[in-house]
Amino acid sequence: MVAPIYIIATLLGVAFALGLFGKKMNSMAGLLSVVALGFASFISLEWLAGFWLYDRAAEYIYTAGFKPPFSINLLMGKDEALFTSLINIAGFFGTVYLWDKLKKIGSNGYVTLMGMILGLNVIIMTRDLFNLFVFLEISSIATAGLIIFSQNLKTIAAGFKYMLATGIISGILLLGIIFMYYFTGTLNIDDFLAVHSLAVKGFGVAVFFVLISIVLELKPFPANGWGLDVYESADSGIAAMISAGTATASFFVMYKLLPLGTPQFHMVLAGIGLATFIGSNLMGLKQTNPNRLLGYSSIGQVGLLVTILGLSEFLGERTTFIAYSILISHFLAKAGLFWISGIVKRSEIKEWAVLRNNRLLLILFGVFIFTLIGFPPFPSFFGKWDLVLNMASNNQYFWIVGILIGSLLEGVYLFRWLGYALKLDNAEMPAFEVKWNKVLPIAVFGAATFVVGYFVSSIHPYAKIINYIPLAVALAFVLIDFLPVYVKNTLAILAMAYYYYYLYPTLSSFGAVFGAIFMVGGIVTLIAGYAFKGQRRGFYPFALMMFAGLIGLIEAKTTLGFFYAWEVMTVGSYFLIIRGKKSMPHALSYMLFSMGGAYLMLAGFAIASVGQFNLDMSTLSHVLVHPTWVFILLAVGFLTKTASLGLHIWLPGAHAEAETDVSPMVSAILLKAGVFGLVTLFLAMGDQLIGGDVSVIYLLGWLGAITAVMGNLMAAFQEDAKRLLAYSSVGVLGYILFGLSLMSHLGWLSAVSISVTHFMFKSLLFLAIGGVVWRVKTKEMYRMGGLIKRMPFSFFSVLIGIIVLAGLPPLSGFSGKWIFYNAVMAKEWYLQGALIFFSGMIAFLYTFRLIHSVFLGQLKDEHREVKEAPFWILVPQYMIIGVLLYFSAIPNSLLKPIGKIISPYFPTGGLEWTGQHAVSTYGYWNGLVIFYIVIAIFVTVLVWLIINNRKAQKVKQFNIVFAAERPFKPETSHYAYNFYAHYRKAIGILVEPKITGWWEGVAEWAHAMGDKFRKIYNGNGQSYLIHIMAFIVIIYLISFGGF
Amino acid sequence: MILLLITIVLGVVMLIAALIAVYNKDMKTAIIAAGLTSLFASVLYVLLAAPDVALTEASIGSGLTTLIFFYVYNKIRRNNAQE
Amino acid sequence: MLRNSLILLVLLGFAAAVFPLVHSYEAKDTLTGVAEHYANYGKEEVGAANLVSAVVVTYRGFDTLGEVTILFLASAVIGLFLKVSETHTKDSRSVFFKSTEILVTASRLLVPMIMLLGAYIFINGHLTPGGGFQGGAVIASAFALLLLSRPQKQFSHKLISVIESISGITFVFIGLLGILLAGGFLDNHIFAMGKFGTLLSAGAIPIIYILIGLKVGSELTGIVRNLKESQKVG
Amino acid sequence: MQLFSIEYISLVVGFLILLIGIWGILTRKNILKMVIGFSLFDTGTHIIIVALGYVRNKTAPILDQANLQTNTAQKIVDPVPQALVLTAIVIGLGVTALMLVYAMKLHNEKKTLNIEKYNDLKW
Repeated sequence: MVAPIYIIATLLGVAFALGLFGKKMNSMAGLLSVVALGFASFISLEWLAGFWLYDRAAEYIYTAGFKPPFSINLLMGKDEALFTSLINIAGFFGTVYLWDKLKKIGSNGYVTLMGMILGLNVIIMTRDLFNLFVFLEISSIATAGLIIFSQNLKTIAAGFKYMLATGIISGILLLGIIFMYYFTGTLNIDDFLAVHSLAVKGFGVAVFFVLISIVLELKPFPANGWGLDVYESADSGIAAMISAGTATASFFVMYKLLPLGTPQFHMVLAGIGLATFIGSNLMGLKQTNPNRLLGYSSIGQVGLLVTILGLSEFLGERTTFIAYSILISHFLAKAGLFWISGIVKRSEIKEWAVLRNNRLLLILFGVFIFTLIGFPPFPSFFGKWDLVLNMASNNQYFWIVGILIGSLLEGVYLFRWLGYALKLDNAEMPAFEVKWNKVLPIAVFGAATFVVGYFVSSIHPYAKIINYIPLAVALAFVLIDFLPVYVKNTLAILAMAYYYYYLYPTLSSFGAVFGAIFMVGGIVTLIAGYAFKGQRRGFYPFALMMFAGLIGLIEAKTTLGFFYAWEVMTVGSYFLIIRGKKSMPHALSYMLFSMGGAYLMLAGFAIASVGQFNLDMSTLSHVLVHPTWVFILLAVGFLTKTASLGLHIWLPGAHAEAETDVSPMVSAILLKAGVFGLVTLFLAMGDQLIGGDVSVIYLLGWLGAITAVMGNLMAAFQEDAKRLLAYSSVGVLGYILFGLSLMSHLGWLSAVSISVTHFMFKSLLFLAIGGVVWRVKTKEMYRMGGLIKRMPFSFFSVLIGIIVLAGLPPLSGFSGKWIFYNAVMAKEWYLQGALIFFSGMIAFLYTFRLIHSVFLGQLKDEHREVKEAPFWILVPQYMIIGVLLYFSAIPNSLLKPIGKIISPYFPTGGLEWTGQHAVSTYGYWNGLVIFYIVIAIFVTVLVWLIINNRKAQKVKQFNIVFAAERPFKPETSHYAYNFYAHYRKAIGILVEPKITGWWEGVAEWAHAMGDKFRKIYNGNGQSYLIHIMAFIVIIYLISFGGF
Repeated sequence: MILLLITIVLGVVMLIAALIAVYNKDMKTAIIAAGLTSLFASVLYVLLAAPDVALTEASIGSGLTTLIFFYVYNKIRRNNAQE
Repeated sequence: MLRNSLILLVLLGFAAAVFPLVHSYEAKDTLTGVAEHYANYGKEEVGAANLVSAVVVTYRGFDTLGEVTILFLASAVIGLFLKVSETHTKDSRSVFFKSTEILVTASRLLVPMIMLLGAYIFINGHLTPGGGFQGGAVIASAFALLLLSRPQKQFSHKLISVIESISGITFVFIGLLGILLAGGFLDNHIFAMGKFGTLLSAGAIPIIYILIGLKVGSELTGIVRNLKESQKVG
Repeated sequence: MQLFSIEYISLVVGFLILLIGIWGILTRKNILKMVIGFSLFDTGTHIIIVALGYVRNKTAPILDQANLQTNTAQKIVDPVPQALVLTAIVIGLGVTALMLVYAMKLHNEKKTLNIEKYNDLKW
């Protein structure tokens, strides 16, 4: 072990020696600096390893040969080792990144940089308060120097503001320190911690000044305008160092001095942190400059960390785990993002589309964004989980709400930015220059997010039992992304099949049903992937990630495992959805609704865990506190995924704009994750009563019924075929919710069987319509027509699909509906039943329109030569049709096993089976007989039509004979346009986008608020100083309750 | 007692000098007033039995700082004149 | 005006906030805490007659190292600003008053004496008031005087940085010697303690103070020189 | 507490100068004036520190007389605040010098010393 004092001696010695280097020796100076920083990193990492692996004891470093408090001492403990490692690594890679710039600047530049790293190292290790002050000054002077590495009006002004602010702050710090000395006769932090508090008010005030200065160093809202200016103007490499280095070290100082504060002060601190977290993310909403945006995010994240410190009384021994996992995520991600920004060199986030020119950087960009928000497998995910769980166990719901709102706001701008980078047009942008010394640090930090994430999960008592193999397989596909589609597709199918084979014996109950939907369904939809040519980069990792998440839901033994899988699935599906050409806004709203839903689930799981001995899923069945809330939170969380009315606005766009084979994945398979969640929830918790008399499930039943009607109505009024299907999914998921809400054997039987058939018919329809769209290059139905002649196979698919969808006999959709009405009758929910019945009628409307507008009528001129849909898109369709027909002819092959699964939970009121003859309380039904009868009728009618069809008269499509004016747009006179105009007149008011409007209003309001708040940052350095002083006075008043 | 009187006088003079430094329109006067505040402070330090501090304040606080102020001020003035 | 009243309000608030500090002040009769230890044992432990020096150089020597670093960094950062003016622009005008014959003559006479004074101050830092910082500042003021009187005069930048660097490195090195030969980083017992109250006493303190004096002097001179040379910086 | 003692008066004067300094920083538009405010702020702080270390009727902490060398704690003022002030003064010089250079460079950019004019970065 190298003594930690050598970190200081090396950095300082080299800094002093650099003065000897002339201008011609800049490379030498640079090399020496890098070596020194590398050595410093080595020392601190060696200590860190010593603490982790060999359980070393912390070591004090005494200076001047005297024991403290008589001389200054430093401490190298576990925490210090970690933080100095972070700082030195940031310094090392930061220097590598800034290599060219530093070389141009010369030895003064190296000196400044080493000075900053040195200062940060000492403020982490020192145990002497005045020494802390001195080295804080060192780092702030050095920072002021770093800011002006690029010299222009902006950097100089920002640097000056920074100097003004830190000048005031350190003055006040000094004042506090000297009075602390006066009252205690010591400057040693350990002595202060032993004294803790004195009866004299002056001592309390002195401590307050010390602590508030450290808080101010952390840039609390609103006294942080100076910090933002620095982030915006400084060179990105420098901003990375400030964000990763200075913020990290200042955080540690706060952590170190935390015990000095009274419990009241800790609460104030938590409040400051939360205000900063929410305020800063709110103001970030309107920001378009990437570096300033990162500044807002950085300040916000530090605010979150401050909140965690303030709440340490509640978090207890988990404080360290939570704070560190979030801090390290922030450290890695923020440095990485700033570094990327330095390569991209664009001052508008919209111009970041240029990032697509470099795949590696694009991937890293995504990794950092997800790390920052706290998605698995990154460390902050586990930190946030523990944070919310521990706060819930202390009944601190206010903080949970605040933290989750802040995170959501951060998600808004970060994902918008990611969306811009992924989707906006970058055709006319010149490429940017990429140098290896700039990419290397970013890549290392990107890899580190995974390593640290794995490490963090391995030391978490519950995270370590999660099965990470599916996710690892998905990530492995990143490495083979260069292979052609057919290879990757085959591998993906094999992987899924193998995993299903491996998992199959362990599946039982509903897990088996949904496992089949997820995995068999996944394999079937993947087959369509063979239709794609080339490499189809970035598809397979995310498709498999989504399936990994879905599998994880079924495998989950603990609530953490479930939530983890849920988030993995969200990430995967987000990237699948955003692949669509016009998907950017829809993917964003999908992500935001998913995040919102996930946070509700998180809160729900957290409250459910209160007082439990473990996190097993089974704990949901005996929730000890606020069970109604847990139920509502989880249910609403799941409903965002099933797109219930009110939470559905993300779905149509996301599903409709997705690629041909992605639409069935997200619409037919992904939505079932929400259903699976609801099934799990309903089984575990049963019904809950609000205020003792209103049943939540009863309300959900209404919601399901209304969703079914509205979803179908909206589907009926779509012009876009895929949108129509998407809305239809909303409707069907409404049925399912309604069925589950019946809480009876038949209700569940219908809900689960519709889940299965919905997977089949919706995949079928989306694939078929997707195949058509693939060929005709439009999704507007009135632009199609008559395609039956060109695409008979697709026509047949759609025909089968809509028959099942509309619940017509003979196919299995009918059996579902039949059971449905039986269940409604048994439950005596007549009104809701009527709504469901009504929605069934509307389903006829849109299914008819779908087949009529697309396949019947006259063929468009431009479609005369159109070919049948690609072979590989037809294959899965006909596989599904085969299964559908089998289920229809032999319905008990589907219903009987499902009934068996349901029986343990709802033993009474099931169907009685004799062969294919099912008997319920209200009647009987024989699938096979119906199948034959209907087919007979159908054939009869068909023959009759063929014979009589010759008399039919053809009408031109654009026939305007009956109109008095020349149409403004040709489609207005097309019969297939606004097909149900008369219905729209009658009930169109119901489908006006009020809900969409409401959500848009919320978004606009938040943006306007953010815009209003950020006006306090008027750019005047003096105003910022006034903010600082006012902040001190106000926090003083809050802390002491008066002067 | 005499020390007390000197202290009071020094204090008053320092406060006046400080106010002049903040309020006087002429920058040169302001700089000199700030330097004087510092200089009187070093006298005060002698009274407070702190000769080391007095020496430092006199040489650095009032001496060098004022000098640098003037350097910069003149640079700026000349810069203005050139426009 | 509204702005100023608001500021006044804030300032009054701040004054009210610091009031408890003044209010809790009580005159002391005797030393307590670490100061008591320094007073009673400083003589044996460190051997410097000037207890302030003992505290500055030994007990809190690490702070002093930091302090030196601050000046070093300030000088480097100022250098960063001025790096553009690599080509030295000649400016014959004095900084704020005309360089007269008297001044030139006086400076010839005074500068060596001031420098000697500075050296005296830092060499005797462990015995009498003053030390490396004060001495360094005095030396720097001598150079400033030179600059005032003879603006055309060039100092060797190289020399200044070499002195600065060598003294800095030696300081760190002596600190490290403390680990090897004595109780810890910056321990002054690496040299003989000598007789209390004489020039060659207090172990490494005189050496360190000389180094500090040289370093501070060269740093401050560097700052002044840099300022002077930054005539036209774009 | 004795109101009329040199240490108490110094303490109060220190605080007043500190407040004047802050007032200057917060109200003067001229950047140089703001820096002057900072140097007053520093001076005030230094006076406070030294005043806090003072012990009435005791001598400076320099043991150049034999009688000081025994039972010293009863005879001298506190050396620690003095040592701290030394450090603080030097730091103050560094910071002030740097601020002044910043001011100079700012003036170079816009030919004005009005802090309000340097608001290109905001929101």
